[in-house]
Amino acid sequence: MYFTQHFWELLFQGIRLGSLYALIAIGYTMVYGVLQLINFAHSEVFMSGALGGVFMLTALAGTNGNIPSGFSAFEYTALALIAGAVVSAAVAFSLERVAYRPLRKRHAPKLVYLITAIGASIFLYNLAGKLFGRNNLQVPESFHSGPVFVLPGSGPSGPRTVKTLDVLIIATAFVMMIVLDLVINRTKLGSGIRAVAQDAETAQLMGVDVGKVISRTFIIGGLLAGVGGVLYAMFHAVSYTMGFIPGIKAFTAAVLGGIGNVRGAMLGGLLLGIVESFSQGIIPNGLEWVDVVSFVVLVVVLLIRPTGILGERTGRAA
Amino acid sequence: MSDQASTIPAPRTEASPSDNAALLELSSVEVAYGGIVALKGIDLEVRQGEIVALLGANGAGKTTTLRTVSGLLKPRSGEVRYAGEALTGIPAHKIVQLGIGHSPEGRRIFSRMTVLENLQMGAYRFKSVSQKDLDQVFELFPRLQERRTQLGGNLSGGEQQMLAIGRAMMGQPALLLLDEPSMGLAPLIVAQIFEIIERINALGTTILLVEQNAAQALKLAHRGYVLETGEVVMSAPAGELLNDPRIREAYLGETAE
Amino acid sequence: MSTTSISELSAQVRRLRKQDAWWKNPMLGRLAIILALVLVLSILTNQVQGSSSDYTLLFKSSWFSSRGAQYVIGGVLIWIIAEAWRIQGLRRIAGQTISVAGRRTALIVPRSFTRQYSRLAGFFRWLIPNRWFRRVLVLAVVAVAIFLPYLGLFTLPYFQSVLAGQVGVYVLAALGLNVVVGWAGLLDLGYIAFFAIGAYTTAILSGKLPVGADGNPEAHPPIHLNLFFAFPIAVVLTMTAGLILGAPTLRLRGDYLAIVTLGFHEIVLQLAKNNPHNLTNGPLGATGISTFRFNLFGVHYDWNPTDSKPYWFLAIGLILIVVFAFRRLEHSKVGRTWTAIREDEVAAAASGVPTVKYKLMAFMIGASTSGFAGVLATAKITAITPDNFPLQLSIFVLAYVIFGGMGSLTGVIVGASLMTFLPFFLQGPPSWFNSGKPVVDPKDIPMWVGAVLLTMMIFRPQGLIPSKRRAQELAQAEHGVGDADAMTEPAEGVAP
Amino acid sequence: MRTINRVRAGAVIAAGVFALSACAGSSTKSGGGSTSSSTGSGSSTSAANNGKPTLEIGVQGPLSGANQALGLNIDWGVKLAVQQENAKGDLPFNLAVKEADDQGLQNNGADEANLLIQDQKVMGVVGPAFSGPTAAAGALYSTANLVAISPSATAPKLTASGFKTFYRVVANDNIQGKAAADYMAKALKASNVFVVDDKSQYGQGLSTAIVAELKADGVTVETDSAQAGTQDYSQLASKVASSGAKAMYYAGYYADGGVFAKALKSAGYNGTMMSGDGSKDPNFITTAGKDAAEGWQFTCACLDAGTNPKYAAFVSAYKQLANAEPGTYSIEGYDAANTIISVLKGLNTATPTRQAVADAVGKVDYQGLSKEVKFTSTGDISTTAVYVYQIKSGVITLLGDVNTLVGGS
Repeated sequence: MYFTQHFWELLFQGIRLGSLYALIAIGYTMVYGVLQLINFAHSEVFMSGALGGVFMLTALAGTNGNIPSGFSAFEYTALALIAGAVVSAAVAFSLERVAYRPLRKRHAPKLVYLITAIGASIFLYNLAGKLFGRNNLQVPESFHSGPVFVLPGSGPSGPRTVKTLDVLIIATAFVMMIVLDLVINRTKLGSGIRAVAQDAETAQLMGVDVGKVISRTFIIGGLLAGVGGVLYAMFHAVSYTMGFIPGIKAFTAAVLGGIGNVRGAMLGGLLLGIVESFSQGIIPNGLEWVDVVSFVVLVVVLLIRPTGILGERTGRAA
Repeated sequence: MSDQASTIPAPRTEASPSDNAALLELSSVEVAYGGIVALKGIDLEVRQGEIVALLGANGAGKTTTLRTVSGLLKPRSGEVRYAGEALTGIPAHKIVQLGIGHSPEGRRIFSRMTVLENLQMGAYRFKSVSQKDLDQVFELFPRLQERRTQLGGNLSGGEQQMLAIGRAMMGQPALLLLDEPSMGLAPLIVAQIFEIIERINALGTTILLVEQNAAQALKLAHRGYVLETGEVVMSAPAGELLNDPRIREAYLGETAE
Repeated sequence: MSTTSISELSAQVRRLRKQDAWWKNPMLGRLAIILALVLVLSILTNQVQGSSSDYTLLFKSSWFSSRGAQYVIGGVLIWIIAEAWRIQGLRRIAGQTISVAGRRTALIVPRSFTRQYSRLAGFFRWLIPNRWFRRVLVLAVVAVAIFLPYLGLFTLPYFQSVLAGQVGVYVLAALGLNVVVGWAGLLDLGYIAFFAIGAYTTAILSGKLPVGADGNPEAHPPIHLNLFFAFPIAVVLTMTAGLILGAPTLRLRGDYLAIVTLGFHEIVLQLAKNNPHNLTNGPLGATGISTFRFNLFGVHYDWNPTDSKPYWFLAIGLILIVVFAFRRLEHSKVGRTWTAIREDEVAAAASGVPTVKYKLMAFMIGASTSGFAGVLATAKITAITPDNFPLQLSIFVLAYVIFGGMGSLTGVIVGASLMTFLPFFLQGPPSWFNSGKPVVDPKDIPMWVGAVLLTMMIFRPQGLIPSKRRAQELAQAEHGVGDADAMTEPAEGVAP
Repeated sequence: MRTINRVRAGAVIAAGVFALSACAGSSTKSGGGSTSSSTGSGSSTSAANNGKPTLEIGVQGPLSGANQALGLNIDWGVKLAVQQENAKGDLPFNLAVKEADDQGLQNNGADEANLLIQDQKVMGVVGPAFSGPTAAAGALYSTANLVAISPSATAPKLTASGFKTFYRVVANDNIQGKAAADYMAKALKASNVFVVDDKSQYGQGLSTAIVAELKADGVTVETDSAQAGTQDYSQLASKVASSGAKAMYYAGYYADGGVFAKALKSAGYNGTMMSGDGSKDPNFITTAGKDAAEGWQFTCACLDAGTNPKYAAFVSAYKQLANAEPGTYSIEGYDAANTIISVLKGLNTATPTRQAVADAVGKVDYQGLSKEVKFTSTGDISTTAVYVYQIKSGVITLLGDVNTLVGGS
């Protein structure tokens, strides 16, 4: 059977896609935690990070197709990731300042936040299209993505290898997630975020500057989405409309894991990636049904656990 | 401010603390929600070392008063003065840094944090959590030490109330605002909590106490204010209020022994 | 547990109240805001389009050019004027001018006029709340709406087409979504799925779907009906779909419901694309769908897609019926129950309201209205593909509802009309406006739509014409009493 | 507090008004200091002020929205044709472009057609770009006698729908599909072929035609679909690789085709990779990267070989105008516009009627850049030659005519 033959490959692809989803989903879930807002513009935060990373790569490596090697490969990649993270964080920060803070001061209802987010999203991606053209941008390669190791169960066209890029995606995503988990659970900022997520007013009575915590939450979400965006750019493609679909998927992942819960978002992202991958292996012409399957899984999970897998009533992390 | 502010010994002399200097003063404070005026010009004073009880029926404006002091609400007119200085324009999270601790109505425990984490949140205004304070809270509430790793949401009502007070104490408050600490608790636990409040006061913390349980509160307090629909209708030393026939009728009818 | 001396405490308060650093001066802050705004506007209004081969092109042409200098100088001037105004100098001068002018006019305008004016104002004060006047007003508005295609702008075929194919259709759809979101307080992000179901019903009933194995629809006409029959059938189907979606999921709380409905839209779209049993003909869809026909009592009329007016008459008829029905509904027990559910679901449930039943009802009414709109739209387009129902459309219809003023029928109608009409107007205004040239480059229109939505929500979150109740809820929320919507409260309704 | 907000809001509004007026001012000055502002202007390429009347050529296509890039390719092509014609100035009128943005959506097809129809200066339309809007707009153009030459709507049934004034300068899916299938079966001698489509109207239409012809040629066919915007093509790519198909055909547009090419490269597929006119775009290489794009072949009913000096002139002029390389359907848009221009030239009057233009387009024989433009009675392009291109060291180069490639092998 196709599925059993390709199990490891499917699992690996699922984890790779899932860790990208997870990186984006964390931004949704953290903002949801502190503002109870579905930040639809987060997909544009992700997109801007990808753009930032690509511009950095273009500035460093140029578009002539020469692939750097050795230390400069490492250096360029790292700088691109950092550039993406910084750009995304800046966009997320300004988004909060310009769009959401006035609403928060007026205690606007959540639906107004939602429409504001949608407006911001439409505005931002079209602005990006106006600024940088409406075609896919060229992503210069910053390193040679050679085979690293071979997956068990090789297909008829040769062994399935895991490449450097795949390792980079999964490793970066996991490192970022672990660091984030430590930040959330071990630092003062983390406890501030958790406190605001649970009860903003009481957090204020403890001396937490809610405005500052919300700003920083957006920044953290932006940092992760930016790194995700650059990795996604290397793996997939970059254009001004690139945010929409991953955004929807990551949002789904966040809900799957229990929105508001950071570990839930990580779990939900990985799970969604694996579900998407496995459904391609199990269903004939499965790629056509990927979205249907993942949403059906979501509905089933929500019917069993109405607040997602790590819904707020059980999880400890914010 | 420094973490361990210089302290002076508690002025617990035979003389009543009501003779001390005023720590908190509200002068003709008016607060409105939208069109609804909740406080219609309140004058109130809490002197250093005192326990002051704020009494009144539901909706009289007791909680609003506390929320105005801690900066959650902004007065429409009037002034809140703390240690003689106006608090106008200082946001709630900075007011905490001045040593005003607030244990809010309904306890508002962080239910998805452990007891210990809740207490650590109480010390959020300091760079690090002082072990001394932690020990002191655990000494006041030994039950919390037993439950230190449990989630706040899993505690009983009484334990949650203890946690709420303990959490406020972690911020080393000079003035502690307590909102309905006895609400919904069994009489035995209420007695226990009031005893602890007295101990906290004895340690030198000034307390502004909002209570529906007027009898208990007045036994504990030095002075009391009675609020009715956003106005102070009576203010007197606690003993006088306890013996006032109008008070006995209106607030102690059920609870007076 | 320690007492700090009073003097030390007052020193602390003074320290906290102290002025911030010079660069935190609000005056400079305002300059920064204006400069940022001006720089952004310089890009937004620049007609140059960026290039994917030179990323800096637009920045160079909007900032590092005479254009950028103009904007920055203008911004600084505005800032100076605004600050001067703030410092009262100008305000006083202006005040004097106004008062002088006022005195002069008082001399010129005869007393009798002012007296008459005040009488007039009094008349209006009496008139506006008058019941009969309001009825006449409503009738007038309805009459204008019906004869819109013969008035001004709308005599142009383009605007007629937009009116019938966009405004009419989406007003209808938004009215239905208003029941779900505005009244029952359920966040539905997949509303256009029902629209699609209505549309596919139309295509199937007109005999263009499903196609045979050879792709030829004419060879396999399973059903061929007058499209007016599509309305009742679409209503039944969309209500069923609403029930299927709603029954298991309406117990979920707000945002979870949002993603599930979004998923439902995606699933409907995928099913249409993947074409199970050749029912939908996949991405190719169907063309040449017949349209409405009227043949009764010897009167015969065919709707012809090349003339938009008859479609508008049909649309306005449907809108009137729906508005009339919804008005009755709003003030009925059902409407009150929805309000109760929206404001506090737990309390409503506790007082014995079968909340799920009422929520389902709202969902099904909304769905069937969407289905109606789908039939109408498809009959005018006469063709159908899954691309007609992108996910974004669901989000847009929600935006129309909020933009207009959630919960208010007038607001929703106005909001949906404006938001659907605006991009088309900007793209091809009539000749008397901007000499018929596009007001903004068509490529930039979505950007401006997003900007309008964003600014509108920041400065007027209650929407254009909010319902009275919503406005109250919002005003209260602004001052910290209660929550403006129960939508995001946990379904279990426990305070945190 | 409130007054501060009001002042701030006032400042904001004032800034806005100022900015907009500044913008209007700069546009009337036909400048703004930028290199391309005169051509980038919204609706019409501004005509020289020489007292001649102005006629317009309409463009209907997705100028905004998800498929914007394709619409812009056409739009710039048309603008270039008009600009070049105005520069020559040998017509008794000036030409301008009127844009109608249907976002590629059927919903907007009729509205946008009406926008062009109601403007009596519009003498011909290049578009609608997509088959969906065409189906909704065709009847309107027919009724208005306004000629509509689509550079890119390939659904075969469009020309069988009785639209009197609808023409197209691309081969329909059946022609391209048949040629592509024959090429793979006979020239490449592929005994089994894997066909992937993108679930768009274009992709599905093309893949249906290819699959039908491949089966007729006795080739084993495997199919799968990956809708535009698929997040991870790896599994599909490895399916293609493990199928052992000698050739793979991707029926879809370049934006996703490029990503798929990346995945195929990564999966190590070594058969012949092919795609159609929707992907034959320099952006395919940009997206996929030079490595992954290398060796891909494209079928296209267009001849735009780099050997033609006119083509090189076109590319450089296009780049100057659009700040981008010509892409998919740029040349078709250019040709369609020039077809209309040539007809107007033939009529040689400042007041042509739409009827006359429509009649003349039916009989036109114009040598375009990509092909000879001559229509069948139903409006399809009469030249049915399909060419094969291949990416060689990062450049799309012509391999030859399918007929000769098939016959020659």
